[in-house]
Amino acid sequence: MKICFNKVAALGMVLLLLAVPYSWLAAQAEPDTLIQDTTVTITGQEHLPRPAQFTFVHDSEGDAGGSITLKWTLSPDDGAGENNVTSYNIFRKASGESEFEKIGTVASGLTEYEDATTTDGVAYSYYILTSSDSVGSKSDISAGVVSSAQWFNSKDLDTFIIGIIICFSVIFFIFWAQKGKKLYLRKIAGLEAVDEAIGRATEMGRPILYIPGILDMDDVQTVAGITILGRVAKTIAEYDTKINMPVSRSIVLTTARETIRQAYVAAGRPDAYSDDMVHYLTDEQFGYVAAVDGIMVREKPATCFYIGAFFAESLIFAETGHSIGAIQIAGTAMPAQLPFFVAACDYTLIGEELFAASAYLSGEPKQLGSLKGQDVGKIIAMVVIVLLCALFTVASLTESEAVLSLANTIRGWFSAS
Amino acid sequence: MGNGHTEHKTLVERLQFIDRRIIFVFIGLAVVIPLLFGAVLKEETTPIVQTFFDTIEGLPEGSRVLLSFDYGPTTAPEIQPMVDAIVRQCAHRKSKMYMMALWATGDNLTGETIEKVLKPEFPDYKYGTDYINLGYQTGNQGLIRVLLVDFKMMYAVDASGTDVDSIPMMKNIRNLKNFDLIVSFGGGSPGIKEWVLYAGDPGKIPVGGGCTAVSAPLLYPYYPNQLIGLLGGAKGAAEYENALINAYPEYKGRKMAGMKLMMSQAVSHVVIMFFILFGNILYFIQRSRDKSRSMEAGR
Amino acid sequence: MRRTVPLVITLIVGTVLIVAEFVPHKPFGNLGDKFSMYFDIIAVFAFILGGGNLVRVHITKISRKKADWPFSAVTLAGFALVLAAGLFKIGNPGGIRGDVAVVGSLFNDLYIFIFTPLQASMFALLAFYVGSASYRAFRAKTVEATILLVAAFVILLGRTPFGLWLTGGFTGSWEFLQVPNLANWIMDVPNLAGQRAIMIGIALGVISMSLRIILGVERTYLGQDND
Amino acid sequence: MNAGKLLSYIILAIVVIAFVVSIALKGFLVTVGAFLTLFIFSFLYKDNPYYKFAEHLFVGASAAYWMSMGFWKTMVPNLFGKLYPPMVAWAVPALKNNPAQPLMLIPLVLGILLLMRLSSKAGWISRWALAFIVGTTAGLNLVRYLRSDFIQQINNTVFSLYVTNASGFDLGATISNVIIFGGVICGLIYFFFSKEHKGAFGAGARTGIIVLMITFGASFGYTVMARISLLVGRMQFLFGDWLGMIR
Repeated sequence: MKICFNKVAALGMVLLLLAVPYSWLAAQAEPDTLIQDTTVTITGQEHLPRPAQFTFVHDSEGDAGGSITLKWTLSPDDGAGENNVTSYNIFRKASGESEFEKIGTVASGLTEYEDATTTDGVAYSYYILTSSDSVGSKSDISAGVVSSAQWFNSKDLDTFIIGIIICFSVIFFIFWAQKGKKLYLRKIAGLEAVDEAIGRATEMGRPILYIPGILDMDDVQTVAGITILGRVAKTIAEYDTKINMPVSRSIVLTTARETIRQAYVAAGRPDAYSDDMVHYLTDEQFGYVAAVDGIMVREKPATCFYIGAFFAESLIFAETGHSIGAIQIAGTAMPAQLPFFVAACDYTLIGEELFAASAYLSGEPKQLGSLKGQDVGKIIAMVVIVLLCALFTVASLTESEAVLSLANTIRGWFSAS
Repeated sequence: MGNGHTEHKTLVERLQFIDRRIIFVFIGLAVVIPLLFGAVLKEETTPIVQTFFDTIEGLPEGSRVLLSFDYGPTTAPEIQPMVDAIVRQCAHRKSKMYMMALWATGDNLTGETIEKVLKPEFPDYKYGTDYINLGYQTGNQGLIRVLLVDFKMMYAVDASGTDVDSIPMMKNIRNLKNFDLIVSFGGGSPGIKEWVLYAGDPGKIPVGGGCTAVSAPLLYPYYPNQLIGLLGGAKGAAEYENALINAYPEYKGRKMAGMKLMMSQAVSHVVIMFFILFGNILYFIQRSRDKSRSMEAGR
Repeated sequence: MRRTVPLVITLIVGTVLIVAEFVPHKPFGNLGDKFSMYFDIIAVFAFILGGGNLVRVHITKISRKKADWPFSAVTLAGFALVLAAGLFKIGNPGGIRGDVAVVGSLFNDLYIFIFTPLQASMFALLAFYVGSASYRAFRAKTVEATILLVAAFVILLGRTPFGLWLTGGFTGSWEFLQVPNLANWIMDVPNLAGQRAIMIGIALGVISMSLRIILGVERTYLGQDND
Repeated sequence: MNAGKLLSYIILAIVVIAFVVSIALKGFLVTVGAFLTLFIFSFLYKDNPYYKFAEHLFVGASAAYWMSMGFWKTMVPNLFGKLYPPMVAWAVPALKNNPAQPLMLIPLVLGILLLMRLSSKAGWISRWALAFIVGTTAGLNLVRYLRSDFIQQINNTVFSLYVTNASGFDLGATISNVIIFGGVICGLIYFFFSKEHKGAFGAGARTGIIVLMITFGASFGYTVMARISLLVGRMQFLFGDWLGMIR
């Protein structure tokens, strides 16, 4: 059943993901819209700025519909002379209506407007009134354009392809490891120390404090903290140690209780579990910090885990924990807080190690396999960086335009829209 | 050898694991004593601050300056000195100040600035003709985008609910392009970065900023192309105050907030550095002793 | 039922959200934002569990006269007072129709009176802890610790007038050796490189863990049993 | 023991008297702020009843604060106001004319499923809600981190390792670029899980640790400044606004 589910799940995901490029290809068949030629209409008499002209009136790319993008060339009088342009006013008419209506104003110097108030399926035509104070001149009227939603955000094709490659390498190695292939994994000091830290608390007869960060379950770091809790709680159940877990989010409260209960069941001691192991304090960051500090100095836990998303409180916890002589194991992916944990805790899971920790602690081949998949991602990153830096270096050494444009093209694939 | 040596050694050991409350006392004193004595630390003005100062200095009388209060009480100790200094300078230059806030918490601080700086020091400055408090509006960067096109769409009334059309200095304000300078005070998001991206760049309006020391490195890349200048943390504030004193002799000898903050910070830094050095010296003394002892034992 | 249904829910929700990031068309467009909003709503439901737990813990402490039980009464009193002012809008000038945190309401006053000083003071404790942590952690015990120490020290020195005073003699093409310049260089170059490596690693970690969860390989939060 | 008890009563008496005097002289707002600040700072010496008081007050009051905010700012406008607007029109008239959105039944049902946790028999159903939450987090973050942390950071690290400026070869900028390039590569090598850190690869990993340590040391040193200014702010409040010792 277990293996079966993974396989079915992977297959289902692949099919769903394949549907995306298919629908993108289908969407490519949409025809372009041409701009209609009309004569220039002029209102007012004196000091008229010359009009701006549309270069592009088209359904906005890769969106959910309801939007048309307009681009134009600046009026030659923009930024100069007594006919200086003060603003561009956009007028719109839906097919079937008789009057043009002003829908927006853009400051001078700008050449783009997104009309995000269209109804899909209705054709709209536009003109720009280039204004200089009270007078203005109209541009050509554009042909009717219809907005629509796209099935694929073509601006994101690069992200999609890179994502597919990394996801497939992770999935591949999950199944590869499941077949029993031998896998080397380097040691992570913080994880090697988990058993020892729990054992120490058991010997001293003191509780273990587990802090899953201060964010809710919608942050991945909290999820990582909870998955690690599952592994740690199993050892705690086996050693029959006390765990105290104050949380600052109600959903984390529920999830943590479920996780610890299941760990106790898995360890064969369901009767030893109690809901009191996890308790809620407050959502307020510093209120939570104040209360956890109080718990630390009063209960004197032998071991403290800080695993999840942390902000300024990282150092307050770590210093208070040190003052009571606790072994401290921290893990976070908050770059700004890592220095404090590294400096003040005994062991720290740095960034990526946090997300790998649960897989490490599980010891299950398929979990460990995914870590090898992650390494493929690192190889991709390194190869791309080395290759592109080499290309740019060659380009600047030889001053070759061709190499530079090649490098810029490849670099363009690695840009998040 | 003998007794004296062992006692001395335990002292080194003990000092290495000194009660941290002693360190707390030193840090507390390092902060408080300069404050009580009103000690100030003058900072030489660096170019990134000086160009900012010169820009305001070069504005003609009656120029319109938009001040956006994008911070809250927790960062006020760092940011408020900059606000005070810039408000003073604008008042000297007889610029018209338009105050607003992207942060809800900035609203209270705007009122405080008016009450504590503008009213007592510049009694001639009149609300409605020389300065206005427009208050806080929701929308974050979306608000900036709208203001760039139509200012009064979002600010139809000022902070106290008065129709802006009845306020003289709002008469010719149509959009952000009517301002000669935008200054954002803030460290977080939305803040200086959003003003640059959604107002300064598209509208080609000069933008200057004052931010916390922590967020300054993230904003340096925008200078000098997108930001006319940047004040980072207490140091930036103190540098600006120095420029102000150089240009306006009436401030000479006055102890300004940023300079006081800078003094407390500098003393605390020195205290912390002293403790780091002290700890390492003790560590090396002990290690060399341990080494010589183990060599003796080996013989 | 108990175990497979949750796995299927995770699989479907996770995959659909990945797809939705690339498909602007209905019904996928903005699905991520919608689900985030759903999450916020569920989180408010969960307050019943969290608040209930908080109240129960402290009532138990009081009724069993456990250590520090009088302080539990303080918690309950604070909780009841703010809940009355917030949830039922007691002391709100606009009554039940007024904005919950409007200026002049009891709720907002409590915020300003109690929260602002408590928040700012807890935050300010950091100044002390930064000092004690530097004293303890910055020892040249190993090569790594020495590097940590030197980098921190240069940055600290660069932020005081001493830095310039000590190294102001370096001028001309040696100007980069002035401590403030050195400090800026460390922030802009090696610090940046380290941050980027960490961020790229984090992204891969998140991708891999998310996949393990979506595929049901990682299921600790649902339990490892087979009921 | 008795002497200790006596001392604590004396301290309590001093605190109470000082509090009353301060209210009379300085008003309520400043006094409460000053005493709560002192109570929190007293934790630096050791745990004590005054800190416990401030801590317990903070927990209870702030928990209720966020609950009230959650109810009025999220639950009412985003759930009830969209599910069936007339239901909340008596409290928030502005929502009255909103169109009803039946899809909002999804969070309602999930919220109720989560509350099933309160029942010992049907508690397992709450896992469905948890599964939804965890699935959402996993799905959303996978692409977001891919985009902003993976792809964008690679993009930022791509540049020429030979930099020129107006006056020719720029040694300083070239060295900086080479260090960023090498630092990122070695940092990534350090994070490798499935290859032993030996030989050339091990040298890379060790360089990676050095880069990370410089990063951590620098960030630590840099943050000290901001943390000190928070304390300066509090001290200005205590000695200036409250005691009036700073002019």
